[in-house]
Amino acid sequence: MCRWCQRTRKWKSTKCYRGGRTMTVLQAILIGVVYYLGSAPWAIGYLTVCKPLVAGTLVGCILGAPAEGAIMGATIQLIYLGWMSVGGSQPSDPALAGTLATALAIASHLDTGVALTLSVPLGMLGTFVWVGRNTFNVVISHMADKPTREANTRGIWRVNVLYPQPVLLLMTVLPVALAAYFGPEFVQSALDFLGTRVLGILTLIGGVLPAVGIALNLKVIMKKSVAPYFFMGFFLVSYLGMTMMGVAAFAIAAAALYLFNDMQKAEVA
Amino acid sequence: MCRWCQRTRKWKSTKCYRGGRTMTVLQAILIGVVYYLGSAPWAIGYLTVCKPLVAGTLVGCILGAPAEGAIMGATIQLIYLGWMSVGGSQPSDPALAGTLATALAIASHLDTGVALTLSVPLGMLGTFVWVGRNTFNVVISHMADKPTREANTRGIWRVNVLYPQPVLLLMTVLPVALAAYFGPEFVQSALDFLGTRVLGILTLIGGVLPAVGIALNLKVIMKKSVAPYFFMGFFLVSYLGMTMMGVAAFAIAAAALYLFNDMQKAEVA
Amino acid sequence: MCRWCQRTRKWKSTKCYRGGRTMTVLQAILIGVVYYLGSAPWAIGYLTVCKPLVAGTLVGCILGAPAEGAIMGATIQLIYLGWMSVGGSQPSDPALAGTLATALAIASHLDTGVALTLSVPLGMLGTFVWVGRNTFNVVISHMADKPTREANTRGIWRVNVLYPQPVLLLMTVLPVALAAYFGPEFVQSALDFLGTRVLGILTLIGGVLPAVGIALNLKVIMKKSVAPYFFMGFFLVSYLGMTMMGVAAFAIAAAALYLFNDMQKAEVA
Amino acid sequence: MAKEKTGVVQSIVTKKDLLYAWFKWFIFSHCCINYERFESLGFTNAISHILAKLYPSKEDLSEALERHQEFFNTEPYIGIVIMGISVAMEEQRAKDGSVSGEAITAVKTGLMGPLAGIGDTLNQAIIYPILLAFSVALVLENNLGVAGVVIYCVLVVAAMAAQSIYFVNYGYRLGKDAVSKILKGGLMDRIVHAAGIVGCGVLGALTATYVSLSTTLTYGSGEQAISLQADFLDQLMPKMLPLAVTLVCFWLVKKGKGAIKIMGILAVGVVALSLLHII
Amino acid sequence: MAKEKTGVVQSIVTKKDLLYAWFKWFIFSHCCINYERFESLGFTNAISHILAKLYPSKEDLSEALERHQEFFNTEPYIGIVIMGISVAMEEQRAKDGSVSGEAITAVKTGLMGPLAGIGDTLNQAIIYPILLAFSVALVLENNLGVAGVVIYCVLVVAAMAAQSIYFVNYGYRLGKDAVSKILKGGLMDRIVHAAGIVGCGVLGALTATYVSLSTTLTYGSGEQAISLQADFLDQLMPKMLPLAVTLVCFWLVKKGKGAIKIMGILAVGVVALSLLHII
Amino acid sequence: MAKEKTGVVQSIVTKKDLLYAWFKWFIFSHCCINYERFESLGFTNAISHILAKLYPSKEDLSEALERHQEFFNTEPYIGIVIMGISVAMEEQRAKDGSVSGEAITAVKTGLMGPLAGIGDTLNQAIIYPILLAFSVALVLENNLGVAGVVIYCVLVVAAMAAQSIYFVNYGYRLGKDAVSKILKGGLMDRIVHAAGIVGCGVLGALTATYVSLSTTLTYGSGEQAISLQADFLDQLMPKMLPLAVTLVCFWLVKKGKGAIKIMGILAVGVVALSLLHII
Ligand SMILES: OC[C@H]1O[C@H](O)[C@@H](O)[C@@H](O)[C@@H]1O
Ligand SMILES: OC[C@H]1O[C@H](O)[C@@H](O)[C@@H](O)[C@@H]1O
Ligand SMILES: OC[C@H]1O[C@H](O)[C@@H](O)[C@@H](O)[C@@H]1O
Repeated sequence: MCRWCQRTRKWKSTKCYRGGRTMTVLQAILIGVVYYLGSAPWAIGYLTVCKPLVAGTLVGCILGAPAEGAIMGATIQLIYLGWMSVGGSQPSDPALAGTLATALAIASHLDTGVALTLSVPLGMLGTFVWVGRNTFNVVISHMADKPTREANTRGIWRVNVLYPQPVLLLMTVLPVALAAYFGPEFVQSALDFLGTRVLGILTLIGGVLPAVGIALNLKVIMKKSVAPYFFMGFFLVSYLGMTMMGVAAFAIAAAALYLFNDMQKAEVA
Repeated sequence: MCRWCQRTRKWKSTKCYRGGRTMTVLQAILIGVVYYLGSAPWAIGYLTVCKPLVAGTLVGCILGAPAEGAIMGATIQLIYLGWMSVGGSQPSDPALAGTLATALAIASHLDTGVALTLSVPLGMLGTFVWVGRNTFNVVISHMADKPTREANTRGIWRVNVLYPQPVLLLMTVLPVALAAYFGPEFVQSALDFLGTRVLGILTLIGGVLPAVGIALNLKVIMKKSVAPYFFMGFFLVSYLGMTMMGVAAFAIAAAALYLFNDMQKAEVA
Repeated sequence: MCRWCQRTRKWKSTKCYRGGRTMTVLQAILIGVVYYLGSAPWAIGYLTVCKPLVAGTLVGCILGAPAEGAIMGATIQLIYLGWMSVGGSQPSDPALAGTLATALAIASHLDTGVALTLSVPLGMLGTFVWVGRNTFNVVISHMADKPTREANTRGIWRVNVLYPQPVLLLMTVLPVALAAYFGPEFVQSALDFLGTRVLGILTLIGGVLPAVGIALNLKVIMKKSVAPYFFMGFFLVSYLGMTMMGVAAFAIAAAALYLFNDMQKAEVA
Repeated sequence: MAKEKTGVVQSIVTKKDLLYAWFKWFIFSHCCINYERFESLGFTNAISHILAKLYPSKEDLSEALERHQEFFNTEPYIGIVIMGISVAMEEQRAKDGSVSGEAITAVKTGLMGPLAGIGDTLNQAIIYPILLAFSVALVLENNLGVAGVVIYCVLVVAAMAAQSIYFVNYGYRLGKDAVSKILKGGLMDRIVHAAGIVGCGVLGALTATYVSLSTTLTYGSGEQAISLQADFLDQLMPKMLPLAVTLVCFWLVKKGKGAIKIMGILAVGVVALSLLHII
Repeated sequence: MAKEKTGVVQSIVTKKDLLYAWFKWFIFSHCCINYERFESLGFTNAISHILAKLYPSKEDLSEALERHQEFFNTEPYIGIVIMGISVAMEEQRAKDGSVSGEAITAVKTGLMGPLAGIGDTLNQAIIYPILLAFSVALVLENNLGVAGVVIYCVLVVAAMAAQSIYFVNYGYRLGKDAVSKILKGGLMDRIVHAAGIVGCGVLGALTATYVSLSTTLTYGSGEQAISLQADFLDQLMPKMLPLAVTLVCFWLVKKGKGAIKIMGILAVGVVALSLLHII
Repeated sequence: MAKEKTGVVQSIVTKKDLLYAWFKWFIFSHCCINYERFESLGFTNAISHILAKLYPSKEDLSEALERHQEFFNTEPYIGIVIMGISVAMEEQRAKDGSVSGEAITAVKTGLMGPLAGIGDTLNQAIIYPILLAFSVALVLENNLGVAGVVIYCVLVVAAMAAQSIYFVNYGYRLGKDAVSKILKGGLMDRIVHAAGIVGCGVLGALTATYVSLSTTLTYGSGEQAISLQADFLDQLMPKMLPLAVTLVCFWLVKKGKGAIKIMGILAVGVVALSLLHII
């Protein structure tokens, strides 16, 4: 009996597939759907399934090992605790990391450590899905031009909600289902094919991507008159090591100062 | 011969009362008066006798062991070095701590450590005296309404200076004289009666009491236009760990900035 | 064979003068000239020869041990990395330290440690040269009054560039050449004559001298309206331990804030 | 800001209308997110029923729908305050035409940036991590398993729903109260400026905290090696490279480069520098 | 501020009058301190002889005495600058009636808060501790005994006497010079604002430094236990609870609750939370 | 600041003139540095050929030369921006007399202090140390020997030459553009104020970083000894004595004491305090 099964039995895990195919086709497809949901077709997905904690749990449920999935998801979540998407940029893709790494870990008796290690490059790869979809949606969004001209609100609804789904389904369900079905060897060889070098570079790219989102937000916010506050916020962190929350607190105080004093002047004038 | 006496002989201490009554009635009353003086009927008391350093020394003098009193007072003082009374609030009562703990230590051969330990709950208990007096004086202060109407300045003097004394004398001399006379067992059993739980709660209350004083001061200072500075002062301490003196320095610089630049503008205008 | 020579042979050093005179008169004079150049008769000297790194290398070249000189100069340079001259004040004289200490070290087989130790008091002594020259030049500069009246730009050139040189040559070449020629015993006995007390005091004076330069700069910069920023800059360093660069960054942001907002107002008005 | 007693002037937009707009935004805001217009379709879709109610004529409606499809992007749960304001302004415009279409666009554009900064900081950088850390602890420390995960989902959805419902209503009230002041007196300018202070401040902090880049160049080897990053750049300004990268992106954005192109440039740059062993 | 040469206009209030007022304040300011009016009786008593001199008619005097019995509280040794200003204003009022009673009250009320903050910080938080630490060292390190204590008493009383004498005179001069500017030009407004900046700043610092409260709630047990205080609140904002308690008190004060009632509420709250093992 | 297309108005001062002025300044600025006028002779010498070109009459030239010999001191490589501005102003003055001699002096005096502070910080406190540290490493770690030193020399001279050439030209352009605005509208006032903010800020930082003084007084002995510096002054304000010394110097400077005298006072003071074992 494999050591993994002994361990998982505590969580009333399903039977051990050791050596054989690790999951059914349906399970693999369902896992793909989890990733689809996590890719936020609706906002609630973004708040929930997108997080490895939730994605992992769902995968666990699908594979009949919910508690195990929760634990694996929670463990992967720790890597993505501070993850955020600013201005449409994503440094990495927690949903893919959470979904696929958990699937591989549970179904293929991967060691937690190995699964964790896998989750990092997977998260990197997921960025492609996000970028692809945001690019493709440029085309979709222009399909709303006609209903707009025709003042057809129903049509706008369709473009906004329905049209983006097929491609997204394709981009998410297909690769994840395949990867889950063919298992860690498949994933590993895909990653090996890329090599640590490529994955290292993806990590570096993930490190600078938030800059794009920040820049997009800055574009609409940076006027000469407030630009110095951008630098002050930066300096407070870089030179004094303040936390973001601290910067926010000071910035709010500064804004209040401006608002209360300037409005007084304006009223007087 | 008791170990304590051996130690105190160096300071030319008085005879050892070991086992018997520890002080005369007169001494006990005088010690009560020290506490009365420390409770600041006149401002100088607040600057001097109120401090354990001074109160302890006076008690030492009364008990014929001035140097010993000074040392005990100085030791207790260390606990109250940063004590302050803001906006009429007092987190604890250093005068009681200094007076009574020293009296017990000298007259009853208490170990310094024990006396120090006692001084903390005593300081907590003293808060009651301060609160009681500030409450009672509300009534007294209204006795000035008549002389005010009659433009009788002499009468105002009487109300301000004399009327508050009888009650204060009662509240301060009596309990301290009794406690000093009946000694540490009495005090200890009183404290035991309260239990560590109650004393712990008193400490917690002492921790939040300064908030009342600060709030009273804030009431007359907080206008929208300066309120942000309150938070900035707070943030400088909480997020950057600045000292109070540092905050004061920055605040003064900010005030000067306002004053010099705004007055210039005003002059120009 | 002396241990030093063994060491220096690696750098293709010249022959060992051990026991005898350590350098020729010409070498000594050239070393004096290095110090003269380092004393910035022209600005480029201030940027280059003034630094121990460069001065030491030149001395090394003169003594036929360029690499050795570079190493010694670089080592001394470390002491003077943060050296600066503000508002015409100099806390010490790196040029003298670099020139003479290197000369003594190379020509007299001094241990690096000893040479380094010497360089500190030498730097202190050099302050006299700087002060003397700035004092003497007061007289020189008034020689420009006549050509100014006569609108004689050539004459101004002469006063500015040529007239200050003779005295400076005297103050720099002579003492350094002598000290280099007569060697470390001579320098050491001169320093011994002064004693550690005097040298310690010189160090203390060097510590406060920058205050004069800062004060001279403040004189023309301190208006009431910007004075608070002086204190804020100071407080940022003293209370928060910020670096100078950090203060500069914040100050620039504050200036930009003023400039952008005030100019807007001005345009509106 | 004095709250006008409602009911004095008959509102066309009802509470229910607003709630329905919120609902569509809450669920569909990012459905069609893209690198050209970001959330504009989501925004338009969310308020389309209100616009239809306000503008009976097909032309007016079409114009209004088009207006809201210009570039728009903000944090969804706090930034929704903009939706409230916009609706109030559209309502006023429909009533008496006193509000121009440009004014509405200006307010949206002025506030979306600051509120993105503020919202991302508060929600993404602070609230989500706290809720997640809490639930992770429930799972890993207390073996709560799926229950711990359910707790997270309930909390986060409830918190964001409450927050965004609050803010859409707050924005609507603000817009109704302030609509006249917005037009004269520069109140909205000042609010945008104040929001800009906070937004800029936190974006600066975000840059220093979330963008990461450092050079691996060193000089010499062994213990004495000098690291360009630690010994030079960090002495000058810690996090200097993240700032530089962000400013470069900002500059590219200002030059009109689209997000995709900029990401491409970044990617190429990172690959090149990495192959040269610079980063 | 140019110092007017005295003697140009005959002063009614003499140096001696001012010194006597200082003396009464220095000794009796807190004799009747209470939770309703704090130091107002002490203040009135201190300047009563000056008021009697300024207002010969019984009615005027009574009115003036009443004016100063409104709520007043400040730090005694620096805040006394207010007494100097008030006396100068009363004098002007007595002379030509150009200063209203309300103006005097406004100045007192405007300055007492800031000066309480500043004075408490400078004297209570900085000067006393230094003098005390010094004398404690004399006693414990140098066995100076009673002499060390005497040194403390002399130093502290001398310092505070000198400080307060200086400030009462300074305030009087300021009031005399500025009395006309006070009435027009808004000089006093600006001074109050500047004092308010410092006062607010130090009160904020006081809050973070002197108010203490933290929760003991933890989640889980052993090494991995999560502490609400350390792992959540302190991450968001260190000293958050002291700030909250202070703001609650402030809110109660603004709602008109008296000090006694607020202390009662705090006490009950602390007891309850403590019994529930929350703090 | 919009760059006016050159050539519209014929410039008298050519690029070459400016470069020659730069050259003379770069090489000779500190040749005759002295405690009365510092760099004024270096400045006058640097622009003398331009002045000669602008003012053909001997009288005018003499007056101009005299003007620039008033006290002047700034950091040479960034402060040279002042030279560019001055030249532009002199040119305008020569052309139509619309700029007064006082205005030129005022701009020079207004900017020299701030730019000294900024320049000293950027160049002396930051750039030189970095270049030096780099070259020291080349010599000590990499045994580059003389080559490492040559690298330093080339880098530092090139950097400062480039910087100062840039700034003299920038200043000239700024002066030409702004000369009319300088005279009305207070633009230069605002620039001086902004420069003053930065200059003051960095001078404050310089004071705390570069001036050093501390007292060695202690009370008591052994482990328990109280150090006046560590236990009192540093509690109040770290670096308090350097600040005090700087302010004393500033006060002496303002009282008209010359640099030599102040250095004398400092020296005497330090000797005395040191002999008394106070520092
Ligand atoms: O930055 C504002 C906003 O931009 C995009 O819409 C997404 O990245 C959101 O997550 C983010 O809140
Ligand atoms: O806070 C101002 C003032 O308030 C009360 O009068 C007392 O607590 C004083 O100690 C304090 O200085
Ligand atoms: O401070 C400005 C300037 O003053 C003097 O001219 C010298 O000390 C220079 O080194 C310095 O840059």
